[in-house]
Amino acid sequence: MKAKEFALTLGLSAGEYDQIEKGMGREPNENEIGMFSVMWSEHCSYKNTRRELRKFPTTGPAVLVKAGEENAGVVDAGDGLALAYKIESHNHPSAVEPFQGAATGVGGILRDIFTMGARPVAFMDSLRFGRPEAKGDDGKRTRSLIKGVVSGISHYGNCVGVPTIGGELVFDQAYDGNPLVNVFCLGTLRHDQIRRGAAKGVGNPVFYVGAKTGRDGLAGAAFASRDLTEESKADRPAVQVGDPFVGKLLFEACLELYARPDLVVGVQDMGAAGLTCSTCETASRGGSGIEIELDLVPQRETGMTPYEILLSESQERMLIIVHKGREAELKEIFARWGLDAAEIGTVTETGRVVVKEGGKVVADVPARILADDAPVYEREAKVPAKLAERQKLDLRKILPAKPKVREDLLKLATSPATGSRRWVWNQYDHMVGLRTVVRPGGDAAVLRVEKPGGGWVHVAMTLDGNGRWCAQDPREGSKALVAEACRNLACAGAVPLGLTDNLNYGNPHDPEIFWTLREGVEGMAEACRFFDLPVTGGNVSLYNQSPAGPIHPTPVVGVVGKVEEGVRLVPGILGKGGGVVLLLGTQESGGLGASLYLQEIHGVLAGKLGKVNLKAEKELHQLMRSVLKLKGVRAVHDVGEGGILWALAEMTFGEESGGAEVEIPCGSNERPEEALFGEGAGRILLEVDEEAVTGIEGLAKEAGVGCYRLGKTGGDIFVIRCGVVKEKWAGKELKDLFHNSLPKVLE
Amino acid sequence: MRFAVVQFPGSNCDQDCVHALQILGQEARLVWHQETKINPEEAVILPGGFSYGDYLRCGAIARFSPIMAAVKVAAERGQVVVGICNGFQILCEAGLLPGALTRNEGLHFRCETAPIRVETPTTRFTSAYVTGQILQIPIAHGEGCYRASPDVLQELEARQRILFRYCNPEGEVVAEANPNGSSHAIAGICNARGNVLGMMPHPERCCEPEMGGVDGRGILLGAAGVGRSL
Amino acid sequence: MRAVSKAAGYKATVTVTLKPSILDPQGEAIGHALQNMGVKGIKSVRIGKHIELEIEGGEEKVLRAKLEEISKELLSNPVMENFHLDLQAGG
Amino acid sequence: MRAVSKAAGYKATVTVTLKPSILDPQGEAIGHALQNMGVKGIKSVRIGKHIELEIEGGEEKVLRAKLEEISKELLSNPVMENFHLDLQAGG
Ligand SMILES: Nc1ncnc2c1ncn2[C@@H]1O[C@H](COP(=O)(O)OP(=O)(O)O)[C@@H](O)[C@H]1O
Ligand SMILES: [Mg+2]
Repeated sequence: MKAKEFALTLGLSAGEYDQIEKGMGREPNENEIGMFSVMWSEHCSYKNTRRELRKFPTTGPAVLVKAGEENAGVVDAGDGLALAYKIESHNHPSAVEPFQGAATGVGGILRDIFTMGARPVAFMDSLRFGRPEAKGDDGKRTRSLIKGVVSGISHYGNCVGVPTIGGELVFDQAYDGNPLVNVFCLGTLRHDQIRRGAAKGVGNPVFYVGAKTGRDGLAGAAFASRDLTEESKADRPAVQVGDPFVGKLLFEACLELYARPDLVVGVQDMGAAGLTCSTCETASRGGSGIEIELDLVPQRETGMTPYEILLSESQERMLIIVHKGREAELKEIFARWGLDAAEIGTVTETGRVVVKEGGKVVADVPARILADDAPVYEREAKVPAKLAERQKLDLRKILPAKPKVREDLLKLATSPATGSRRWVWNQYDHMVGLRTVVRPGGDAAVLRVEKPGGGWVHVAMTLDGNGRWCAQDPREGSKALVAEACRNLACAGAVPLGLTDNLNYGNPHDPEIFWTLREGVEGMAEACRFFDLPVTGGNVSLYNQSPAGPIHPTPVVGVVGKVEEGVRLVPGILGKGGGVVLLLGTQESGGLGASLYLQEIHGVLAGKLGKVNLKAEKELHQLMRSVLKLKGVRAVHDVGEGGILWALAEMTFGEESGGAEVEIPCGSNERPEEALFGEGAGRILLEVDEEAVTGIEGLAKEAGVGCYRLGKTGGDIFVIRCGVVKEKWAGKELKDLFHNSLPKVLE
Repeated sequence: MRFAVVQFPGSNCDQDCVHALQILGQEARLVWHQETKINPEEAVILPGGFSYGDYLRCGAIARFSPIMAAVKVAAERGQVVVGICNGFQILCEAGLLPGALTRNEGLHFRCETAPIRVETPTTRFTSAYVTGQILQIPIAHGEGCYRASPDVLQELEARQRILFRYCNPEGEVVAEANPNGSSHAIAGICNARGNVLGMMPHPERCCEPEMGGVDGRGILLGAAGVGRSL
Repeated sequence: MRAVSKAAGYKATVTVTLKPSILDPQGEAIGHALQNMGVKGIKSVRIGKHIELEIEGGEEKVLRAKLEEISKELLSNPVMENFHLDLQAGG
Repeated sequence: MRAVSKAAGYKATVTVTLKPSILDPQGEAIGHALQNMGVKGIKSVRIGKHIELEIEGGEEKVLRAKLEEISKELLSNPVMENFHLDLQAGG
């Protein structure tokens, strides 16, 4: 086969091939074409999205390592403490092999974090599937995907001893056949421990450490850069198997190695595109070259070709460059941890990645071209033809003449879409490490992290996405996400420090999808700028579509923050009673556009979110943090999907929680359902002591934020009034439905 | 008391145990699995985690680690040996405690705070408690279903070697409160001599109020020989 | 003959093994352990599943087809595993 | 004969099964799943392990004894499992 034809079969375009030939100054050989095909894939090069990503604010006083510089961003948490964190997707591998796909996703993001020099201390996961309660084969497949993915994450995360402390799980038909599996990892380190992935110092040895190379996941990066089709199943040898045991040994060994003064020059994990990516990226960052000998690469299988070794995505491997003369120390450490460590090459001054096999050159490529010169495309963008139509909403055609709020809430409590996620996080060790202060189940998870000089910093984090909002209004939807994530942190008294995002979209060659992506990025960027929130990195996953069509546009954000001094952390659920229910924010509900309520209760996805009021949000968050420093706050929960009624109901679902009796304001030209279930406005609910009310009202007044007394807590009945609606539910009635809905469909 | 906390490849609660012991005013050192010596005055902790990935069977490979010979000797000398979670599995595999821990009946890994009831307050490990006291202690395991032959179970019952049983918040031992299907709702047992304890729940995870409770203190202090001081 | 194979039960054994190029972390760990225990010459260890089913009555041909299907759909994951079915009358 | 069995390698298969008295929740879960899939007549499903070892050279008798030992000590747990060893020359 001719070189160009071969390039086309690997997914490179004719134009890209020509650019490669020009850059190389000759016809590339098969190995080189293979290397370009993965490095220039969307997954590694962001060729379709790079222009968009530049719109994010990436700087700020707290940023220590910026987006795009290294494997993960790093922010300053004060007192010499730094936080490294990032989100990564494993959507396509999980669709094909849910258990291993999800497990290797966890392993991959773990490596990104400890590559930075950080000790990984927490995971979160954001998962999206079709409807598990669907009848027939669809439901069956979805259920097995859910179980496979959750047990894959549990398998890897639990085994490496890093707690999984939060995340999200969403069911929507839009993800039928194309699940989303995004995994987030946070690590902690001292400022002076930050590691770089640069190959420097001509003559320094290049080590390969960790697991042996096999034919795993050949060209997985290219695989992730295509639509999911029936043919993907023929790609099945692309399945990689994770070994969390080796993953754990690898990070312990690396952390021990880093602790030796002046030993390590550069580190890079081998993730997508394995050896190819790690050599050319480190060389490119170091402004140097690298020469390696494939015969020295530890191999699990016999007869592997250079092409296979270069493109293998075997897991649990790292590339480490140390100072010449210090080789023995590295070998000693890895031997003690029972891991392979092979010196496979050296740093050169040529600026080229030279690969030899048996002394013979099998690939020779300028590192920079491979790593940084991938083409950048401006894709065509077009407003989706049906968007305006979809954004229309006529409630008169949807809502019944007389509100049926009692049934509505029972339905919500019964739906797996809204039920308790305990079934998931019970399977994750969320306590190992003795840092988890706020466990999964609430608005944001909180970890305590030891300061370099002793004492604790409390770090709050959350993952949020909402495909429904973004489908109906990509720009406001992604703004709302950022606002919601920050609101979640505010409920834990935390100031956001940085954000990482995962852009999950369909095929970017479709102008409507590309437009949606661009809107999403711009909305997110605007919100981040408003909240002074640097985007420190993230991931793009495109081609998320199955024969049934593309997924909802689904940006997912992970926000990390620091709990303010003096804040008392309170639960998200009510106590036994005797408290006052307060609403902070606005009395407006934001309406039912794009709401969970319309989708779950009436089977309609229509309308759009109200315009996000970023200023009001920011003031609300500031107020919330101040309120948490007062005495007498018992419980806090933010109003999100399902609106104020669902948020209140959720507060009564604690094992020991009592009921509540509340009156929810209903506007004069508003349907009670809008007031009760509208999810478009940023609001927070509190349970407080009677004695604390005046103080909170005072703070709210100063801040210019609304504060409304809705009722009181106690008894075991949940009673609400809203306009003409007056309903009640026995406490256990809703609670049991809520806790059983997920196990019921999945077990 | 000085504790030796054994670190197998794949252990992941080793540092947690050291931290908890230090909070309780005890001395603790980490002992690498390839070491061969336990000092005669030390108490040993085999911590939780996934030693050797828990491949094949939990604890199956760890029991062949060089340090295990020394742990056996220590146990025979009457020194305190505590296996927590994976450590319990290792003790069973090594024959220092009878029975075996098998896949949870519900087939899932479970991480939650599970109430357990103190059955036998007369051992050193439970001396801080009274009979029937309910402790809130986290569990986190996929293979914690205790199985043993009828003879062994009978012996454990007869000799009051069952120290903890899973129970509901009211202290009743009922099937719904058994998180893994263990025979006789067993959460922890000791050897005949009373110096070796194996338990699935993690006492080291509840020694500080910020971690959600302090019910585990008594067990670790008991191991240190100062349980009654609580 | 027909009567027998219909009336009596069956015993089926399905052996599920990993495809050759798929990593077997369990096998690797055991291989290492054996080495550390001083066992020499172990070139590879691979772990699979051994599933025994006892089945009542039925027509052998139909049953075999059904078991093939089950083995592929439920007992193994064709993405990374192979299976071998062994069906015997008289369980 | 002896020369052959010494020079060539071996392939050993160790099948580990649960003792009849031990409950097998995983097997039961699969049994239920099969029932739900409409498979009739399943009386029992039991899951065991199928372990394949490739071994280099050595004397067959010595090797067999070693493998018996390994199977008993490491590959199975006598409290709840039985094992069966099958050793073949020419791996
Ligand atoms: N959506 C995004 N927003 C901001 N930065 C991004 C985004 N996606 C990727 N990046 C940044 O681009 C760089 C390359 O990312 P990536 O290729 O995902 O790393 P890896 O090789 O670990 O997969 C990283 O620094 C990453 O944080
Ligand atoms: Mg990386």
